[in-house]
Amino acid sequence: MSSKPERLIDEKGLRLDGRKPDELRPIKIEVGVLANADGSAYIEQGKNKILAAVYGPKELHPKHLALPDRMVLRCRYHMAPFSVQERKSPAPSRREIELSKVIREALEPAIFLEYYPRTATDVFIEVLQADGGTRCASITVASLALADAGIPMRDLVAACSVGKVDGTIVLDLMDVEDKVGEADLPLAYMPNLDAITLLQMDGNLTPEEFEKAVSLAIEGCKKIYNMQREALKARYVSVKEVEE
Amino acid sequence: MSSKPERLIDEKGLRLDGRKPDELRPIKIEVGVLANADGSAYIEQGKNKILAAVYGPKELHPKHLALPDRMVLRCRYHMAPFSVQERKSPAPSRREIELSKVIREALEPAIFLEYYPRTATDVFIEVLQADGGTRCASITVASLALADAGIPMRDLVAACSVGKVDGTIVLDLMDVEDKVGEADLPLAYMPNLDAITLLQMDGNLTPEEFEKAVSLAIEGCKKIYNMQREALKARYVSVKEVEE
Amino acid sequence: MSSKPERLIDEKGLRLDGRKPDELRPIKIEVGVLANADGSAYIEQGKNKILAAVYGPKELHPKHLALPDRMVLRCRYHMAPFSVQERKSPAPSRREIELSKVIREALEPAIFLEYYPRTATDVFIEVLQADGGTRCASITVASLALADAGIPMRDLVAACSVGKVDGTIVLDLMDVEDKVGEADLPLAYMPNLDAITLLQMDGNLTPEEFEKAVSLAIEGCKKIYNMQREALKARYVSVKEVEE
Amino acid sequence: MTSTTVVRLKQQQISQLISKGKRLDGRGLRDYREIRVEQGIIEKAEGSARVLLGKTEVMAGVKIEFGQPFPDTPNEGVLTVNAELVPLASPTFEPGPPDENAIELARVVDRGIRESNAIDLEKLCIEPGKKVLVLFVDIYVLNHDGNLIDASALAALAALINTKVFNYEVEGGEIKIKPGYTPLPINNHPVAVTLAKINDQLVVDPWLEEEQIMDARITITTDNQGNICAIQKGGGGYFTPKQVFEAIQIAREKAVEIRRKLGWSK
Amino acid sequence: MTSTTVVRLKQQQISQLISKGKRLDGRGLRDYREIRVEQGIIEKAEGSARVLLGKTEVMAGVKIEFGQPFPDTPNEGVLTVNAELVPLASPTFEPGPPDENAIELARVVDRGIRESNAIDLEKLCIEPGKKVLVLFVDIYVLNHDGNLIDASALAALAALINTKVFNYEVEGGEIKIKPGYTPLPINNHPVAVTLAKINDQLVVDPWLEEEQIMDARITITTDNQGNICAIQKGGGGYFTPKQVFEAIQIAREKAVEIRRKLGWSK
Amino acid sequence: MTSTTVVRLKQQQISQLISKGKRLDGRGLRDYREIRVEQGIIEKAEGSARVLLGKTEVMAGVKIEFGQPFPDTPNEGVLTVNAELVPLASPTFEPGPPDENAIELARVVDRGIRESNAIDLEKLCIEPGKKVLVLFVDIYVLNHDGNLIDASALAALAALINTKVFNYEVEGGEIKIKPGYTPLPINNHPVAVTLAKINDQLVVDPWLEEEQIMDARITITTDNQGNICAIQKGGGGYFTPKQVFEAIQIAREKAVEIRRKLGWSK
Repeated sequence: MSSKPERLIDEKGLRLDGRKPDELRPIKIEVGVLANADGSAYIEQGKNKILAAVYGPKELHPKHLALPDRMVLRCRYHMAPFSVQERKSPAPSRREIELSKVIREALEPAIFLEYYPRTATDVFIEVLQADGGTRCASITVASLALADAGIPMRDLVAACSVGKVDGTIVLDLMDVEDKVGEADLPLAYMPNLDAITLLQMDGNLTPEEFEKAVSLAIEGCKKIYNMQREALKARYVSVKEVEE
Repeated sequence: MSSKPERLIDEKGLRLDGRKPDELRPIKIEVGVLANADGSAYIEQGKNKILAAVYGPKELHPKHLALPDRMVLRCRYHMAPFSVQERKSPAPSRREIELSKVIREALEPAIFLEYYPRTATDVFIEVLQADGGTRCASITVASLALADAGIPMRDLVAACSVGKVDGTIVLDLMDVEDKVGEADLPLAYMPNLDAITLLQMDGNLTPEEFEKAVSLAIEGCKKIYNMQREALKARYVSVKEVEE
Repeated sequence: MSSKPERLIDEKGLRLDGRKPDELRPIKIEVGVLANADGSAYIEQGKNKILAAVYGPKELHPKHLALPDRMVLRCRYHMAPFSVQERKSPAPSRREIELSKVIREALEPAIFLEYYPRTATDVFIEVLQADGGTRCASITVASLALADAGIPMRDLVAACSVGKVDGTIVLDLMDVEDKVGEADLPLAYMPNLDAITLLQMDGNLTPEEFEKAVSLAIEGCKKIYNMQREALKARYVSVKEVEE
Repeated sequence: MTSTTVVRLKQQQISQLISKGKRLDGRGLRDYREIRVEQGIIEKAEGSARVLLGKTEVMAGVKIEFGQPFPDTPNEGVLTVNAELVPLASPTFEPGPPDENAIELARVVDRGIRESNAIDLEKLCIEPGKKVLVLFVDIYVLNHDGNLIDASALAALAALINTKVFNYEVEGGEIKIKPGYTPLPINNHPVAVTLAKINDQLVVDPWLEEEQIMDARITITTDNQGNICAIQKGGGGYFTPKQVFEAIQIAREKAVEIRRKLGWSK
Repeated sequence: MTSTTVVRLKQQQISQLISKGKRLDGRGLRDYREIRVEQGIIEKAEGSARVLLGKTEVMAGVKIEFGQPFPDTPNEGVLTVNAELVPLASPTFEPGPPDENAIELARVVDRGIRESNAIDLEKLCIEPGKKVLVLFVDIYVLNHDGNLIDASALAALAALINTKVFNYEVEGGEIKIKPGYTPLPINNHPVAVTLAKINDQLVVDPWLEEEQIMDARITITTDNQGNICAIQKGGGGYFTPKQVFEAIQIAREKAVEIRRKLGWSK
Repeated sequence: MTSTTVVRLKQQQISQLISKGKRLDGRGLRDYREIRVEQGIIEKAEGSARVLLGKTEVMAGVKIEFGQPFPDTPNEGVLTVNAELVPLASPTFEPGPPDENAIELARVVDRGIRESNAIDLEKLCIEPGKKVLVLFVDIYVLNHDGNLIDASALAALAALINTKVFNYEVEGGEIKIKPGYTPLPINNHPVAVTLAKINDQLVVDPWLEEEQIMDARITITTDNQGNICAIQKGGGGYFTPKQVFEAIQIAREKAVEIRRKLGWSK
């Protein structure tokens, strides 16, 4: 019910939604949005709308799955049936299972897992609306939910995708750019440790294009990282205001 | 392979099977029909043919599901593949899962659950032939299987549906009346406690019709209750005869 | 994409692949082929290609499934998706579940299960290519994998099918003979104990034909048994050579 | 099933207050928590809504597809209601296929919509017996603080009211999508009202801690005309006939109140 | 796997009696328990039967639907045999999809019917490669007191004998149901006879406590002509060739006896 | 997660050796284990291959069926990659549906083939939007000694190179199989190269014991032109940008080497 556009970048070098190649979509972040969860956060990035909740650290059942020297991090990335154009069955797809794994592995390097041996922490991510780049936005928002839950962390993880569209390296692909473009490269990054914690790619890039893409993605992550910090600050301020 | 009738009540006020509006279908009840179960019973109500078996009280696995202060009652309502016009897949349907829950909740108020803490009792219901009102007949027969198993009970639970058909409130809907009629209201009742333990409805009733329907259902339950007591008595007599 | 032949036995009494009625297909056996398994073996029988691996004896989880007086033998017969003409779904079919059971029961009489109480041993069989008679070849190869794992055994189990094809009793049915023939009779046998540990049949046999078929199958099993012993010897010699 | 002393004391307090006509959160026995409804929040869905009932939060989305009618209703479109108790909403929810609670929730909401004829399913028929519109109503519980049924029924109806159907025309057996949308016609506004029985009192809109100590609950769905279109008793206790009739009366009044508050009645 | 002393003693007693040619329930080694067959008990099914074999109780129902043939048998109707070991029949049965025992049971019964050509599947073909009748035989075990295979095979056959096929005609590619029914044509009466090996003796129709101590069992299905159409060895023990031949002989005799008793032979 | 002292000591040794540029099995940090490829071993499959990477052993089979295209790519055949970690390959593999590791493995291999355009999917289209060839690539891990991704990618590509497509013609909407086969056209030879980060060093082709102590791994798939077509970072650690760029460089060199060794380049 949608048709592919002929060009993704116009003669002025602007993208379909008017952005420049190195421009992020508008981002709105809120921390501490769910009452029951130990920590939670909400992100809107373009039309993406994603909730993350954290439960933990807590006891692990069955007990033989617990690890003697560290916390087990579990992660479920899940899309609401109404989040995409064609209704998605609520049963986890192969894509959702893979993304749950790589998101978990993108968050793990940020956490002092050894502080809570024999426990588990659950990260639940629900994509309420998807418009490209949901795995990256999920990492960004899940990282804040972990912080909100008081899980001790080395740094926040910020994530952002880059891609090649009409031959140009562009930041923060939206859905149509992801589907029609020549390459997609999601990346997660901890600025304080200069650490890439998620890196995937599919498409076709020369080594030179790849280096340019990674640099642009890291720039994007740094911008998002600042927004994460602002959102956390806003949360603590508002909590303090309530307490006073 | 069946067609809907034009009228469900004829000019004499009689229903398709010749019953008056406030008349039950013929009911046949037998208690203690299965050799292996701790308790069992069989009911025929019109063309409905339903078996119930009770196993318990018994230990619960895994143990962390046990409750420190009461017995866990579990219930499975299941239809045989050959019980209905179109073959039913043996995997539990959403309808069967809901009915298992409401039947369990209709039986629970009758049982002194606190007498057997840390145990479980299973109620297995198999609908061998279905002709409308199976959930009510299931409660009626399961209640007897529980009594037959020696589970201590406050009272027997009798159940019966009422409905609105061609504008008339009628007792004990059969299949075609359920499907074509304007409302269906299954109700379970313990006469000694004046307690409604199951109540569902779908269709359209004015408050006045609703009160009339509930009263008629309770009358039906009282008649069934007497049949339940007769069936139990017959069981004990026959057991005694065997023992002598 | 294949069509049924008109005759399975030609005027010289030879079968489609040139075999005589009482002739086995070429068999190649290798023991100790997988690095991780405690025991393993590989068989080619005609176009059948089957791997078996044994893990155990080992602790059983969950523990309440363990038996106080003997080892639990578990067995999984599984076909690779590419092993047959039409791709097979990797989920276990009803046929694979039944065969896993009868193969397990064909192997159990050979094992001193009482030597390792409270443990379990797993037999995993993967059919890489199937051409008729896979259950028999699976028993033959699994029996060697058990021996390779050092599981104490009364005897090796050899297995072979017989059948009736164009009215003739023939040994070691290949796929087309199995499908078009009049009867199929797989049999497993321990020569030292004169013990039939697997026997199934479908088709149509007179009692006389049945006796003839069983005798022929036992002859076939004895030949295979000798090949099993050769393969085991070759394994021990090669291990010894490596060790020296 | 928490059983520490503190929890017990709090439960006793809730129960004792109710016997005096009061509730721990300050409400009267027949007061709803604050209800907030937002519509149209998921642009990619044909309809959507988010409902806050106190701290209970439920989202509903409507998707429309072409499909086949059921054999016994060849002239009607298909309505499918599904509910997911996703694990971010409560420490007691587990990932996995819908359990008995999720299935009951979806089926109770479904019956309210269906039996009140809120949607004219015949208008969703394209070619009798062959092609119809299929409406998927997906209920998504985001925070569980009690009374999921009422919140879900409100969210589902609000999402349906918000639903726009893409225009199409049938040419020679082929369906062609045309530009523009038409609102889904809504004929009725069923409202589900749940009452819990605690200490032999009926309380409206139980929150989570009340649900944990209630004997039983009853949900009564009534339509614009004040008629009853669906009932569901739940929980391991019972009601007397008198309590049931009282509950019906309260549910009808509360439904009128909610419908008026949300602008769903004249 | 009960292991109390009482059970052990009883098992020893069963085993010792058998070595003396006797059985705990008074039967001889080659006696069946009493067999009772009732047909036509489920009016909504096209065919049905209930079999009591001592205290073992099995029901079978036959449903018929229109469907497609398998690609490799385009001229034949489809026969599907399914078995459910529903949990009311035994404390050892669990709810859930069929386990290996239920699947083996269904497949052994299926092979007996299929290989004896009891049903002429070609007569169930409506349009080769496109449309055929599909026969669902559902076996439902209601009480498990041993020898489920023989009881299930009897129930399945009795239900098939009881089956009426609705009349229909094909007009311009469309199937139209016509009034009336025609009996399903039955060409053969396969009877499954199961023997257990206990203490190196063969006993016919083992009941539950015998099954718990048997080394192995063998089921032999023979047809009206006395030919063998299906065999299944089960259990973790073995048979000598001599025992197998003996079992075949017994099974053939018993099948004749049962067929005569049930009026399935002239 | 073994944790005995012996295992710990061995792990320390592996780690310390790597920091000195050495490996326990004698390889240099950038050496692959011996690679052996056999093709055409499963005659019943349209294509097949077995790959040994040291003691890691993976088989791949290709089956071709007629089917329907995806709605969004009506002019293309369908490529489906599936991986089974069958339990005979490792004591840590369990029977059951593919877990996250098997799914990730299959999807990484799939992306390498797909994004490099190794197969011209448009040539597998028979009738746009209606009928296409469906390629099933089934990866079967037979022994797990580390680096399953690279071994599986090699096995999948080798099986595709080995694949013969049956000839067919379309006559009046019906497909007819004709005698003979045509090789599947292969346009590119993507090679996946996996590096593990251990003790802050990058090592190529990690074996099992190295995988157990690595911080993270990265798989880089490059095509004949030396361009990057797929990347997958795995494991609970991280890479610096510098390490990533270094890994890219190594992966490109190794891919050229492997392609040359296996005769996949001029």
